[in-house]
Amino acid sequence: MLTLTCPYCGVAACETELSPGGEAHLKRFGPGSSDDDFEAYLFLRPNVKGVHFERWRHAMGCGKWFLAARDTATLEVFGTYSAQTTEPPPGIVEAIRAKRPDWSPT
Amino acid sequence: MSTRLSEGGRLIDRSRKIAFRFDGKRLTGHPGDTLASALMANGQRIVGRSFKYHRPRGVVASGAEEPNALVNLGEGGRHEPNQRATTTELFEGLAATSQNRWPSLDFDIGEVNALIPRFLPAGFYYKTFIHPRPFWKHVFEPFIRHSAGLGRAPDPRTTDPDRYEHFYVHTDLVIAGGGIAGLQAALEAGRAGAKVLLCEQTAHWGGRAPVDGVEIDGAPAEAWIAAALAELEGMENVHLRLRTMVAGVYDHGYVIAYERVADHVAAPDAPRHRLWRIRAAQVVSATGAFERPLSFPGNDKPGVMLASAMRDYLVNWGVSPGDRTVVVTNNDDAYRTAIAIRKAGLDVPCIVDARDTADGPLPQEARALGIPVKTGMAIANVKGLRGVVAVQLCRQAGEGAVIEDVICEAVAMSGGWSPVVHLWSHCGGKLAWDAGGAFFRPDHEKPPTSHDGEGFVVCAGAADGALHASEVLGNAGAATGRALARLGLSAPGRVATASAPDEAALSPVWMMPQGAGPKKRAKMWLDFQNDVKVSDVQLAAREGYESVEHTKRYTTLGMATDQGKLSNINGLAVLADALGAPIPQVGTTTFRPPFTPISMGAIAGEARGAVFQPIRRTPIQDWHERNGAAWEPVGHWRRPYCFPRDGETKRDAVNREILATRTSVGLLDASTLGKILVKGADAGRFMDMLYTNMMSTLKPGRCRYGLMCSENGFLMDDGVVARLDDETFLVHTTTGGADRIHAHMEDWLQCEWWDWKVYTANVTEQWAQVAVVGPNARKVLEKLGGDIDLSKEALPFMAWAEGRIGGFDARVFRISFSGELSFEVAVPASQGRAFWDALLDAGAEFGITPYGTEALHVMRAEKGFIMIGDETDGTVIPQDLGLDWAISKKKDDYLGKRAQERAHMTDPARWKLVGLETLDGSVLPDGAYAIAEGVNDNAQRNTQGRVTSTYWSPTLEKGIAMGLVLNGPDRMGEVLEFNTTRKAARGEDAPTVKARIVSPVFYDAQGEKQDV
Amino acid sequence: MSDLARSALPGAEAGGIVSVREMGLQGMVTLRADLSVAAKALKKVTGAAMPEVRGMTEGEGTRVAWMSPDELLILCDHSAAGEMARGLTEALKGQHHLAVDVSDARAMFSLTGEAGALRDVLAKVTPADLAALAPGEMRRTRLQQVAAALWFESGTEARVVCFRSVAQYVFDLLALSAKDGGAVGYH
Amino acid sequence: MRRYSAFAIAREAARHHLGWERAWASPTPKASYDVVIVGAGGHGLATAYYLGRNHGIRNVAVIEKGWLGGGNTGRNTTIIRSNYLQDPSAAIYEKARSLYETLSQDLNYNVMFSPRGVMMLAQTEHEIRGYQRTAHANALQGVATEFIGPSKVRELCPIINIRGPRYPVLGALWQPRGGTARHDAVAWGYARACSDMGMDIIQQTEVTGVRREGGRVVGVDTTRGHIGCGKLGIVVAGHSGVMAERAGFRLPIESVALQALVSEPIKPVMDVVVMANTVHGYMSQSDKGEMVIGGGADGYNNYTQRGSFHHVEETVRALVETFPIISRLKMLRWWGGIVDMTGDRSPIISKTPVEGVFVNCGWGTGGFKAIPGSGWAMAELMAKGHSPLAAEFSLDRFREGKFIDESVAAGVAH
Ligand SMILES: Cc1cc2nc3c(=O)[nH]c(=O)nc-3n(C[C@H](O)[C@H](O)[C@H](O)COP(=O)(O)OP(=O)(O)OC[C@H]3O[C@@H](n4cnc5c(N)ncnc54)[C@H](O)[C@@H]3O)c2cc1C
Ligand SMILES: NC(=O)c1ccc[n+]([C@@H]2O[C@H](COP(=O)([O-])OP(=O)(O)OC[C@H]3O[C@@H](n4cnc5c(N)ncnc54)[C@H](O)[C@@H]3O)[C@@H](O)[C@H]2O)c1
Ligand SMILES: Cc1cc2nc3c(=O)[nH]c(=O)nc-3n(C[C@H](O)[C@H](O)[C@H](O)COP(=O)(O)O)c2cc1C
Ligand SMILES: [Zn+2]
Repeated sequence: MLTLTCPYCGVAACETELSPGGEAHLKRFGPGSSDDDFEAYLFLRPNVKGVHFERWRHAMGCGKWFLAARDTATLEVFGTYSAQTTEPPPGIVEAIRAKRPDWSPT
Repeated sequence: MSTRLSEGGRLIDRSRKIAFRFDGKRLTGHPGDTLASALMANGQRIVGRSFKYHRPRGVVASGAEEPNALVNLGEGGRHEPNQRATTTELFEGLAATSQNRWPSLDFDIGEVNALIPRFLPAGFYYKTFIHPRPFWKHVFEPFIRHSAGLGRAPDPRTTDPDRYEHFYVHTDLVIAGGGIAGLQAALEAGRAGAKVLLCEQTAHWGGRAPVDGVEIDGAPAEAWIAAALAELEGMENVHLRLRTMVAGVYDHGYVIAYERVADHVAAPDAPRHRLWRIRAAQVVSATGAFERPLSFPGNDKPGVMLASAMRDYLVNWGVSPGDRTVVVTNNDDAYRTAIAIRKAGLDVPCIVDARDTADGPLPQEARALGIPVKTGMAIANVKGLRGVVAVQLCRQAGEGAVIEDVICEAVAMSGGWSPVVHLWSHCGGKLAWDAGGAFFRPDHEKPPTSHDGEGFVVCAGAADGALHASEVLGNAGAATGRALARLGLSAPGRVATASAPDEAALSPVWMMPQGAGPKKRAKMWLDFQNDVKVSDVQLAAREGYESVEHTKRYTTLGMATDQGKLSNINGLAVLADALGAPIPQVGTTTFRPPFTPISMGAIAGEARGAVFQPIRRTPIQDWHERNGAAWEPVGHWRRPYCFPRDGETKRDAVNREILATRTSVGLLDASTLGKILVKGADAGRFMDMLYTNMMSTLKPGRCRYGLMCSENGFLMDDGVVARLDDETFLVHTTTGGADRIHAHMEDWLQCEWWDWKVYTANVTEQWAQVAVVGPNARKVLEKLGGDIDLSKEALPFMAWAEGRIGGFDARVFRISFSGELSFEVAVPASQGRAFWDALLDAGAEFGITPYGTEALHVMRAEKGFIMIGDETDGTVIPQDLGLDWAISKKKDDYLGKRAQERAHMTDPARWKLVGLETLDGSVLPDGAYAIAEGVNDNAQRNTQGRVTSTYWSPTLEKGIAMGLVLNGPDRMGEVLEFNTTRKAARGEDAPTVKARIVSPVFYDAQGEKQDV
Repeated sequence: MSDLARSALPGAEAGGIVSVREMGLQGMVTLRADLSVAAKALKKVTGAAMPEVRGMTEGEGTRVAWMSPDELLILCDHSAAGEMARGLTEALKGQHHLAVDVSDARAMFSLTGEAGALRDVLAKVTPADLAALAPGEMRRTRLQQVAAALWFESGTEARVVCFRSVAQYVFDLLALSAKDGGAVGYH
Repeated sequence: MRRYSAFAIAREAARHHLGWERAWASPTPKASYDVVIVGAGGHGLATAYYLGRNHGIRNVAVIEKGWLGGGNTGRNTTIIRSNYLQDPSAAIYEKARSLYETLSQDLNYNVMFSPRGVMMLAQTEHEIRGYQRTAHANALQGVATEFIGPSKVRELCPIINIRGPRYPVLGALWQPRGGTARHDAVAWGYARACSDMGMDIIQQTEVTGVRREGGRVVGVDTTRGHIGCGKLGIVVAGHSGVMAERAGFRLPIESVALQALVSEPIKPVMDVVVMANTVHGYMSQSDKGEMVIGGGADGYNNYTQRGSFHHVEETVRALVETFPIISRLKMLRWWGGIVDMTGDRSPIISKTPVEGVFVNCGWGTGGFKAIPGSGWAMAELMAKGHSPLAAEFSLDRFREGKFIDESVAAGVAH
């Protein structure tokens, strides 16, 4: 039963107030893109056992999407941050490195 | 025979009597009794039967670990199987019956099993019942199923009359267990200012200490407990809860506790159970320890009990286990039982101690009381069929040669203690083997971790392996200190000191006598309820089920309702021995919640009856209810399917509603349709991405039908878009689509195009929407008056206008889903019901007829309009439905466009939408397939199409259908054969139905009726 | 059209360890805008200051509640809501925004009772941390199976806002939780 | 291998069961094998079994990081049915179901396949139409199903609240020869038969890497050293993503927790399996008497074998409504498994970008029922390079958009 802090409301929300939205930082491929890129964008996932960047919506709250960095094997949360970004911000990367020195972004 | 002593019993109130029934017998007990103590006090020795062999069983424990004393409790709607007598508080009128026996507890036909257990070793069913094949289903399985289960199932004709609820709590600290360790932890955390919730599963505080004669700060434990409670009750930040069992510890500090609010009351006017859903920063598990049985032949016979339990019955409830009790042990603690029995004036013929020496203070005290202590000895056998009549003694070191018989009615056994580490383990806490105490205890280095990666559970007192009284409080203090430190708090004040006589080390004894042969091992019970014996575990090891998890599943060790609380550790040790591996290497099985079973009622909580699920109601719902609507659930909405009148079938009603609408005027509550505002400078651009159509070109004042696809290309929703002004669109979605589509819009806006200037608002419920449909629709509205010109010229088809209709604030959309002249009128929800009534009034002269969703569906099908969910199923793209006209060729991009370029999506062999008409006018079966020649590689019949919607059309007086057919639009007039299922299920050749491919528009192909 | 207008559950009331009452018609306006630049317009139309995150402010006969980083909810007289929305649209002309009357999309309840019992009843239905909810702060959360917003009007009164279609569910849920015999004695 | 029978039990009983041999060996790994299968779950073991039985390939190792059968095979709710909508699904699940009919005899191990019937309740008009469509499809696919009315539902399962106030039961899709089997026994029976064919089942050994030469697999690294192989089958369910990464490609898979629970055992009251998709719950009663209940899946990636409470809450709530008698039964135990969900919720049995490496995964919430059919198809694919049963389940379908979408027919796929 996760608790994630919504970066917009500052509320430590219970998982039941949130809805999950899959992997974060996907790059959209539209018309004109290659079959490879499009397939990878829609379906192929690293599905890591470890540090994972993912989307959540504060559905029973402010309604905003936000992103979280979380370990899928321990459920440790390294931080939550704005959805309006294409990569994990430095603060989050640092927080992960502090706990997982061997980790490197893929 | 057990009986009530004339004195003693710290928990019972002897001044009052309580009447109860067991197997129909009228018995009495006292307030404070458990059902188990009351049964024992009444001399009821056999209280249940074991699962597999139906062996007679008596009470063995005094708490949650009890495997034998399970009863059917209560009657009628309040009947509850498998209730543990040891944790059931007695109340006036309680009625219980014994389980798993027939015809009676004392004489059970199933017990024949017990004569042939040799033929039923662990896993015997995997090795037999294989031939002949049909026998499994028809002979063997029914036989096994007949003997399955324990308690009687509730009667399906009754319903549970009680109510249940949930309760959410946020706290710094949850403490599980109100023994002296838990109380000490609460005191410390309370004094440190932490917010504390202390839960005790039983109805009283203090745990074992008062029974064991522990002293704290020089006085009897009870005095300290009372003082601690007084102090705790005075603390605002501390909450105390009895009858509340901490059931599970989950990720991120989520804790479930199970409060039995009214189980001790006959017919409560209160929720029966309350499920606490707690967010705790830290959890202190002060859950104590469980005593272990010893594995000697016949250790399951009625009268053989845990030593500590026997002490509990004496001290807490004044119950004697019998006149003569033999104590058998491998440790000093069990001597307390011998001493207590003796002090109660009863006889202890001897203490059988497997150790070679026993000369600590407790053994000395026992000897001083004249109790013979036989060291190095063991029990070779327990005599007696329905209960203990004697034990036979032998050397522990030997193979079981009998040295002497000792007459007795009861045996108190103790194989040492195991900390209750369940709550530590639920969420991944690891265990370490403590060789000295021969138990697993929490490995402080490897706690379960929370959202911050830090440990969030500590164990305190006996649960941490601090078994001896003198260690308990210090340990609890230190554990609480660790938890408080994680909260940034520190504990002021002094930790009390408990004391009790010293105890010498135990000597691990996993089998008694240690050299017992196979015959004896087949009589040493490990799992009492499931009848798993030492020989079964050894068999599993021999056959290669070496992992402890394999052994568990092969033998069912630990899978009974006590979940191995009684003797899992014994089982592991036997397995380790059989494998020649150290115990810690064998490890434990997984600890899973709940700690003890919790009612399904409590888990479901209040959600039953009216509040089982929200029913979403339109402003007009009351009217529908009062006018006999038949319902169709759509999401959480519940829409009228039709309005049958007296004597009408649903089908009659639908036909009547359609004809009335087509010939005069009908009324549909369309309030459930999704309505979403999309506004901003980039709204047009956004709408062009959302829809396959070009929406940015729509003019204010006009409406357009549009299609939405997922990024994966499939059609996900459709509806009419109205342009309110340059910057604003009003999007209509399907009833089920409103929330989903709004979320979809926000997803793209927030996560992909966050620099676009677009705001959305879901205004679905702001409006009541009524479709006024039929040739007389305009007349009805005009009769209401108002300031909107509803003429064809002023408000043409696919236009909308705003103003007043009658006295109502309205928006009118000239859109039609039925093919008739139609006005969809939206008024503020608060005016919805009044508006509906006004329409009924005004329409009375035209025979205005409210219609439901089925008439809506038939009418749209007559017109060849698709329905999301019927023509689409998540695999259909707009191109399949002949909706190419709604797919803009001019746009570079829209959601789903790239996906629709993939090979399979552009395959010319995709099935396409057509109309279908049976040759005989009948209605095609729902979901029928069009059969093609031959079979595929997997020998399945080839197909070339399927029915997507099919109805009786009262307008055309024949069956009409739509379907997706291979090259369908190019095959107009061709006849296809559709399958039916009528006889297929019986393996016979099913008849087929012939239908012709026609245009999907069956009614008013020119669209003249809607455009008037 | 107030004579024709009905709230979701006119007059619905239930008693027990606390009292639950549907509050009748209530004006509400949703405003979406860049809140960092909308304060002036807000003040002008509602008389209220821009609320802090999760906060509520008071104007003349109005209340403004923070809903999300770009959304406010304005509470006002039911009959004033339409005008209020138009006023905001006017005041924010030229600025990206959306103001819309949503009065009828919602229902509002008042719960009154002794402070502890009030919190006990709410704690049966919401996972929100009530202790962390200061008076004048609004929490958007769920009441068992539906979304809702709640705040404390005073120590002994709480307000709950939910969607109109689930008003009956929310009322039934609260009434059941407030039933006699269900006292928890925790808060 | 000594055969199991009632006679063998009687013989052993006379000598206190001291003479039973091991069900499977515990071998030291060889330097290399023709085929290595990663994952000794039902699917991995069945693949090995049919490689030997149908294709004569017996130089096979099955490598398992924990104990065999300890993944989802050991923690599922054991529902077996084949009333799927789409042709490829119906084909493989019906193949599996029909193999289950004789599996106990084939393996000489009683897997207790119990064709007691599976019923999927229709509680909305939409569901009725959906199940009627499935019934029509099944009729042409050779799957015996039938759409039955409420009174038949009640007759088959008297404890259902047919007139549920919220969602009355309007009918059901009934598969009389669907049912359940003893999940552990399926893994154990296959393991015993594989071991008997001379295959090596290597437990407590994790595959940590895949060695390639020139784009072709040559072996695997394990916690017990390198093991060479000619072909490699990856059959690791929830860990498919992790293994794919070790083999150098990605899969359209996400791993999430799925939960289940059992009640305390009661005397038999329910002889069929019931699934109620509108309210999201399903239940059956085991031969031991527990009510076996499946919960929902979490929506976020998770490898902990624990799930979130609210899914269990939702399921139990739905089932108390559907089966009011369970209100006063108690939940005994509750656990989770990590399931592998694909983009279209249908499985993958396929070649991969690495030559010689095959993958079998994506069975998600519903692959127990498929074990024999999946093993059959996977073995054929690995042995011959093509299998009609597996053809449509290849990885290409995600690129081409050729999805096998069953969600139309059933909200959940157990
Ligand atoms: C709660 C629950 C209920 C379910 N209910 C049903 C149901 O009713 N009916 C139904 O048909 N299906 C059901 N399923 C689904 C079904 O259990 C699975 O689809 C099926 O068991 C998958 O089998 P498998 O052999 O592919 O995987 P598993 O049994 O999980 O086996 C995979 C094995 O691979 C091993 N492994 C992983 N990584 C490595 C590595 N690197 N090296 C070596 N070994 C490795 C694992 O330890 C594991 O033993 C349910 C699943 C769950 C979790
Ligand atoms: N001498 C020995 O060998 C020996 C062995 C074991 C215990 N003891 C004695 O036991 C006492 C230990 O004190 P303690 O406080 O650690 O343990 P305790 O057994 O006295 O108290 C534990 C309490 O926790 C409760 N509990 C257990 N699980 C629970 C749950 N999940 N939820 C709610 N309540 C739960 C129990 O009902 C009990 O009241 C001391 O008196 C000690 O001397 C002695
Ligand atoms: C069909 C089925 C029936 C089960 N019956 C029982 C049971 O009667 N008693 C029990 O303790 N566990 C039972 N379990 C649960 C297992 O003990 C165990 O929790 C599950 O297999 C998951 O493994 P784990 O908890 O060791 O991770 C059952 C599991 C399944 C799949
Ligand atoms: Zn938020």
